[in-house]
Amino acid sequence: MLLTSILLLPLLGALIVLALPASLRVLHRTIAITVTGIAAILSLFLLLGYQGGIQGYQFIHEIPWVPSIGLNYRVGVDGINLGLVIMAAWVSFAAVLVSYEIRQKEKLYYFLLLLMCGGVIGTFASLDMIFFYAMHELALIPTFIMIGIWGRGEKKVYSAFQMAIYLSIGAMMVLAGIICLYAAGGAQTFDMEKLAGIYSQNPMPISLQKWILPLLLFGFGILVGLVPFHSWAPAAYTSAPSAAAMIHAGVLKKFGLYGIVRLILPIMPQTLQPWMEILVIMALINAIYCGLIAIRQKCFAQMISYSSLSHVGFIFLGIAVLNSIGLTGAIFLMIAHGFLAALLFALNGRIYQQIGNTSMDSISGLMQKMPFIGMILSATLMAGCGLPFFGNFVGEFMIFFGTWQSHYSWPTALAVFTGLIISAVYMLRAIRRILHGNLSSIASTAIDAENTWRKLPFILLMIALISIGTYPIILTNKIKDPVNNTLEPVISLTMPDTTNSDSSK
Amino acid sequence: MIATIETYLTIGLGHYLTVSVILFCLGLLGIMTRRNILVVYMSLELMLNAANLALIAFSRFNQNLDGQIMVMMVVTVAAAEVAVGLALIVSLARHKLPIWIDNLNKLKY
Amino acid sequence: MNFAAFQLETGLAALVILLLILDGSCKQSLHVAKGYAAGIVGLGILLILSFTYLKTPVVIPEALIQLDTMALGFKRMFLALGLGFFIINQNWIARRRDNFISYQSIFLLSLIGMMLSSSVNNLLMMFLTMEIVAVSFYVMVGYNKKTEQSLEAGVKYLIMAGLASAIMIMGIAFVYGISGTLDFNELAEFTPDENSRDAYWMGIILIVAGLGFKISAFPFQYWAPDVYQGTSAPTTGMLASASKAVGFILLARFACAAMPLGSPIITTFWAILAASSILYGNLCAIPQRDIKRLIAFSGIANAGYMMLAFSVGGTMAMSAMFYYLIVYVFSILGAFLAISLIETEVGSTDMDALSCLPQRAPFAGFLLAVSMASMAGIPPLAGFMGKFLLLKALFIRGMADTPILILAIVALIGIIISIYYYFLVIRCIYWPANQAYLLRTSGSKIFLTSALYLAGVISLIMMILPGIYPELLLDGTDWMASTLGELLQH
Amino acid sequence: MTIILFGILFLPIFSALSITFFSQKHPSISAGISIAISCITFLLTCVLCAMTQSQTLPIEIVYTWLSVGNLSVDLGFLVDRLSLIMLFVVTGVGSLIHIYSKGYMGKDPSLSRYFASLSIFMFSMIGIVLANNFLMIFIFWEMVGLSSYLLIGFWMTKGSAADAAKKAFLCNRIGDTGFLLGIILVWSCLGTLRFGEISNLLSTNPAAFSSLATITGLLLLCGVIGKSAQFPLHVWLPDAMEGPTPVSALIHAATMVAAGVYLLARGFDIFALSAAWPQGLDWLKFSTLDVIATIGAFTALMAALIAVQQNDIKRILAYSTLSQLGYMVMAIGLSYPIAAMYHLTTHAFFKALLFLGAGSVIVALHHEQNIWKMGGLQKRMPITFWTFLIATLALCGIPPLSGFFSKDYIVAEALHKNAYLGTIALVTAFLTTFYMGRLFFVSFIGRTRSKVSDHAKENSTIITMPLILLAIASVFAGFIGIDSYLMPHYSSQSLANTNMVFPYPSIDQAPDNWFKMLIYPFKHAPMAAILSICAVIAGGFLSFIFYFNAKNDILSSKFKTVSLWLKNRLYFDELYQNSAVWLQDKLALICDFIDRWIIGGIIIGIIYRIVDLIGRFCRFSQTGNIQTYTAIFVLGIIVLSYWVINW
Repeated sequence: MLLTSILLLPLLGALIVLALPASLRVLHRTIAITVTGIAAILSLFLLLGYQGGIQGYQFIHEIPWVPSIGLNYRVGVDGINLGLVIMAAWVSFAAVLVSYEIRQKEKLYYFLLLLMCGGVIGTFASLDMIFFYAMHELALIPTFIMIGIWGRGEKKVYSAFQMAIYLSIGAMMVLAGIICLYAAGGAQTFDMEKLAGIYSQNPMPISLQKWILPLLLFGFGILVGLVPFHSWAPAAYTSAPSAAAMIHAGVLKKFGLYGIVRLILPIMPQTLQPWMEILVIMALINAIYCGLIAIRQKCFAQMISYSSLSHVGFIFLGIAVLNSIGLTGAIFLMIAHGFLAALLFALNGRIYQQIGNTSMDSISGLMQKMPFIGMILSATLMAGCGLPFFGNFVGEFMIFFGTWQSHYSWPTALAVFTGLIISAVYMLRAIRRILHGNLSSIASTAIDAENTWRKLPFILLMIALISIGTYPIILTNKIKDPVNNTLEPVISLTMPDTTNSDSSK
Repeated sequence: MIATIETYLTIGLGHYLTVSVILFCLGLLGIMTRRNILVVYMSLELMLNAANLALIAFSRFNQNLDGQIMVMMVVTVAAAEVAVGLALIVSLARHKLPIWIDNLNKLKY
Repeated sequence: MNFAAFQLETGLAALVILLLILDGSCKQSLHVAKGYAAGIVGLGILLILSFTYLKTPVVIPEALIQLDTMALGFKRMFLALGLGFFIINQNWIARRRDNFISYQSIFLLSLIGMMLSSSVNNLLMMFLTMEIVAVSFYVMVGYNKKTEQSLEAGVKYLIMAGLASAIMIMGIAFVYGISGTLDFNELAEFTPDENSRDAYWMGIILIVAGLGFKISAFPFQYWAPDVYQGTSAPTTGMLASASKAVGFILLARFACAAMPLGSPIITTFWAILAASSILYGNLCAIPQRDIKRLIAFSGIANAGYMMLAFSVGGTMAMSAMFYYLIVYVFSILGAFLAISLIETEVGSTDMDALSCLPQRAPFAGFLLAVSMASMAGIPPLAGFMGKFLLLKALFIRGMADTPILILAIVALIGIIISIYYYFLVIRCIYWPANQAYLLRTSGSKIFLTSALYLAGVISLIMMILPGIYPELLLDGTDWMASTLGELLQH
Repeated sequence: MTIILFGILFLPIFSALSITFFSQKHPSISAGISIAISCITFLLTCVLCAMTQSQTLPIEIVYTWLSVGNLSVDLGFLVDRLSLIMLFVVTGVGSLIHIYSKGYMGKDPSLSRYFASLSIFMFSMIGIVLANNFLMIFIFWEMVGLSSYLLIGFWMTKGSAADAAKKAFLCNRIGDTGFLLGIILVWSCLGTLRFGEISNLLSTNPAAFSSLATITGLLLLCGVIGKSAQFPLHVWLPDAMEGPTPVSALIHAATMVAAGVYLLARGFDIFALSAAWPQGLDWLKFSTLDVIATIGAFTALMAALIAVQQNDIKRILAYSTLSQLGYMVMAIGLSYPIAAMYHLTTHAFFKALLFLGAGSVIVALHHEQNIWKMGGLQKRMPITFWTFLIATLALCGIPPLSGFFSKDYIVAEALHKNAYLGTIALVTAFLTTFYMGRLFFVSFIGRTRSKVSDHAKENSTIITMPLILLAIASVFAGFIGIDSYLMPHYSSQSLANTNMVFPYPSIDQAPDNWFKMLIYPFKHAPMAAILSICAVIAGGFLSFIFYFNAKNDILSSKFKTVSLWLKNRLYFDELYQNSAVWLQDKLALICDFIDRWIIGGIIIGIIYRIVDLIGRFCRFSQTGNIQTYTAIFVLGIIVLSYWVINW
């Protein structure tokens, strides 16, 4: 029930906003803040109530939906999605809080935004593949409309359509894959848990796996922005209003990664290995290539979009190495990166709102005008280049260790190189250009966050980022058991030696 | 001899069908080639009647009346169709629009 | 005789007579209001009766028309749809200050034909109901006889529909001739011997072509864009929804009876029709700028999706197809509520004109956007569930029969393309590219009568509710498809 | 004990947080908080030292910070002699510099930010010192990098400062890449990251790394090279002088840059492993220690050379720091960590003193840093003058000042083990005296060279007091027995096989009074002691000739090319700019091009256009002519029936 109420609150709020007349502007915002705030606070009870060491999902709430085809509303969390749900709830709250920049068509805006919030929370809470998919789409479409109506820049139409088409391709591949999973085993259920159980009992035929695995993998890959299917991301994030970019880049993009962990790893272990080796390379390309591109960007929004893609590369890497350290790191990094990307896009939005563009050539010395924003921005960028005590570091180093453990020596070296140097190059460059140096004329009218309400979203996200960075065990202890369960079939199949040596240690 | 002539002269199902199909194809060709809408419309009626012929022949062949009933229906419907169709063509003429069918191409692509 | 099967139709006929009587009895202004009220109330009562009074199917073997589950379900659908379009029609007529009764009574007559068509159990009745619908549509398409476009559309429809029915009759003649029966049940048991096989198949293909015209399947679809564009919006809406539904209902019954669905040849046959319709419709829709024409092409593509069900065969696929069909027609209802408003108020159905909707008629704009999203298959709208169910059926078949997966890929590509143009419509509503047009068309708010809201709400409910709670509709379609199950068993 | 350790580690971060959240607008309160807390940590350190006198070291207190699979990271405190002495230096020098900062930075509007950053630094540095495992060191390693970045770029509106900060951070990051990889290797080979377990494992099984020993050592060394600014990553340290002078004193002279040396001493068990290379690379015979020694010696010499021709007072000191760090690294390379730590400690005192003295001069001269614009400060700033003199002498290694002892151990060891390194050490000692003499004679002695130096005045007590305290420490640090204090830390462990020559064969033979200590170097290795004193005298004499009352630099006019090269720091910056930075820039350019035009433009464009084109093409089949439609209709039927009938 707790999960259901967390994910229904924003949707309910959306309906209320829709029902109210458009003239009650303040009310729309108040409702949005209230519902997402309550959802965010409720999500903390998940953390408190979660009991470690128990197999399977907790907080399960199940409603028969279409029993005839094995489709049920079923939500629940285990260690893997617990953090993601909480992250989604808090980022949603922050996204609503930064939305004061919207001054027109507020009703429609908050309606769409709340749909998005409900969608992202629901995506990660769902244990049913169709709900999982549908919630993602529910959050996706508002992004498109929001870019169109409240977006920025001249290319917004193009970006919005590019994003819509790209993501539809990905989503359709995922949908096809999901239906294949449903149909292939004769299980006739969309329940992830049951499905994993069924396929572990009698594995899916290899001839089918050969098709379904790449279909799902690349479908999810497109949704996440796996190079070369990433062009939508920078364009869309640059054009999107802050809240949409925050939720999309921060939370929604993790859908694909989460999907790989949930649907591919436990269900198709037999054909996994060669694809994961390819994925390691693709992940590295993502990290390095996008990192290098980020160095060249003139626009801050573009830079953080590419940096976000680069970080996603690390997450892919953590998944692809197929061991518990790497995967735990990947999931941890998903959460950390969610907060980080949300922060970056919120800050980008604030700067855009104050100055009117985010070109790093024309803005400088902003620290003098916006000490608070500047402080948060530099902390966030530092977090982005993997500074300890921010969540990203923890995730990244676990991924490095995991990569090494799977005997990928060069990938480890390259990943470390990228994580430590390339990311530092572009992040520091941004600080240098935007915050340091002389105050440029264009930035002279900028004002800092005026009051606590304006500061709140940044503070909340920053606290989240730091607290998981300083006290990671609160999440990792919950993540690692389900991760081991997820990897169990893979490891027992592909690396019998490793399991033995692990247990001996 | 007579028997052979009789077999030649006995008009069987095949003959009816042949006529029917020829009429049908003529109708089709008429629709496809004639420019005057009225003629096209007449070709359409020809096709219906060709079908009627086939139905009657089959009805006889099958020894039941379903086909004949069907023909009655078709005739009725065709009458209704003609009534409406001609009204439409008349109003086309009233608008001083050409009744050449290839001039009706404002709606395209 | 199966009297139960046409009780509703009789009621509807009575309503038509009532309207005609009203037409002659009162003054102009009065009869419009009375007739309008009577129409809505009458349709409403019939709709309620269809749920309360006619709950159980009545099947009498060898009767020409049956009140089986499928018929009952679709009659309800047609009544609700008819109610919606009755209101939209009325709105359109009122703004044109035209004669009210003649158009509406013809519309209601076509509705009788549609409802009868859902009961059809016989080739004869199939032809007859199809012609009732077609002839009424001849009138309605060319009704707006003052504009050249409408007349051109009327003539095109007249000739193409005439051709289609002629071809279908020829087909019926062949099928009848070889099988010796017109009855679907008997047809289902019949298999042609080696000599007559070709002629029998020829007949079936001719019938399919005739029905393919109705559903605008490739390559029988060429009339659709022109006619949709030329005629008035409410008529276009009915052509796109009700007329297409008639085609599919008849096709479902006929195909289940006469074609061994699921056999390789039939699967391939339908797969080719479906795939080409999907690709053609979607690709051609991309460059369209007229919303009615766009919907025509999207309708071709949607017909393609529904034909996937024939390719798959089986009651599950049929049920999915019914689901899709029902959701689709109500999406069209919602879309055409908005489009007819645009047409009458702005005088153009160019997509740029849609940009006035959020200011002048926000509800209609929202409705159009939702219906586009639903047709694009965006969850949680019902359109998603429809596409999902069809794909599910397709993939389940495909797991055993790999070539079917190619069809699935085509369908997915089609869906992706379609998202582009559906979103283009949403874009034209909410974030217009052309600011000047927006200013030109900005004006007072368009007044929506409460009846229009009713129509809109019917459409909204049918687009959202089955999406959020699919069981609601899926139970119904399963129940409806169970009728076909008996036919399919042979 | 635990509470004290927690207090030492977390009080500074508490100070940083409270400044950030509560006293950002009240600079003096912030300064007060920060100074108070640094003094408290120093007191706590003293308490800790006292407590550990009676206990057996090392003491390890461990909390799990993270544990996944077989990777387990602790938040752990390791208290042994090594960490205690380092802790003492960090908190002691740190507190003094905190106090000094109040005087030096007093009027800056962002004082709160300064003190907050300084507190973050204290936190991170203490973290490095107390860490009981490699990953925790790495974490705090990164954090000192951050605080260094914040403090170098403190005057961020100044472009050069911001650039220097960026450069420092990036150079450190390059080193850290290797460091982290090294840590990963350690973990994968040994399965643990704790220092204690590592040395136990290695003492029982020195071949635990099998063929990866040297590579691991070298990778770990990368971190040291970055942090301690050894060649080839030394370029950031001179630029780091853009930061406030107390920062230079604390971070870039006394403590942070010495962290590299501390790490070498800490992980000595790994570095001391004999050469082992994987197959294919086994023609490389050298061991990690060889590389360490070479890099240290080279850096010492190179930096000393460059220092000869610098004119900025802080830059000279920065190169001097580099050179001295080179000594320490070389000492480790000669498997002599005690000498390195000894030198680290004494160096911390006198180099901090030098910087603070320089800072005092800079304040008095209104931020004039060119030594050729100073001069004649002897009378105007007596306290600064005398303390600076003491520090200079200590640095040069004049007995009985502290620098002499620590440096002499290194020189002696170098001469003993490797003649080349010994020579380099001696030459560097000579150069050190020379450039320090130059600095001293030009900036303090003689007549004033500019107007600002005419008006120079001695600074207030808050600035001079730390100078005096540090001067005392610089004088006496050689007598308090730092080396013998450290010895038990190493003698018990696995160093027996590294043929390390201790100054004392065993702890009992250590000199027990200050006089014995004073003459011990002459007893122990008289040759080395005499040679190094000779070098010092020669250097001092030469600089006296060249620079006493000199009007301009004679060297630069006589040896133009050499001088130009030295002035331009041997063109390392340019080299890096034109190689690494250029390469990175071009790579980025290529990727950006591919992304923008090939993926974003051509591929997507083509796909989009093709679909669009097909759409437009199909659309033309809708000719609008009914008869075409009928024809297609019929054609469709014909094709379908033909196909079905011929199935």
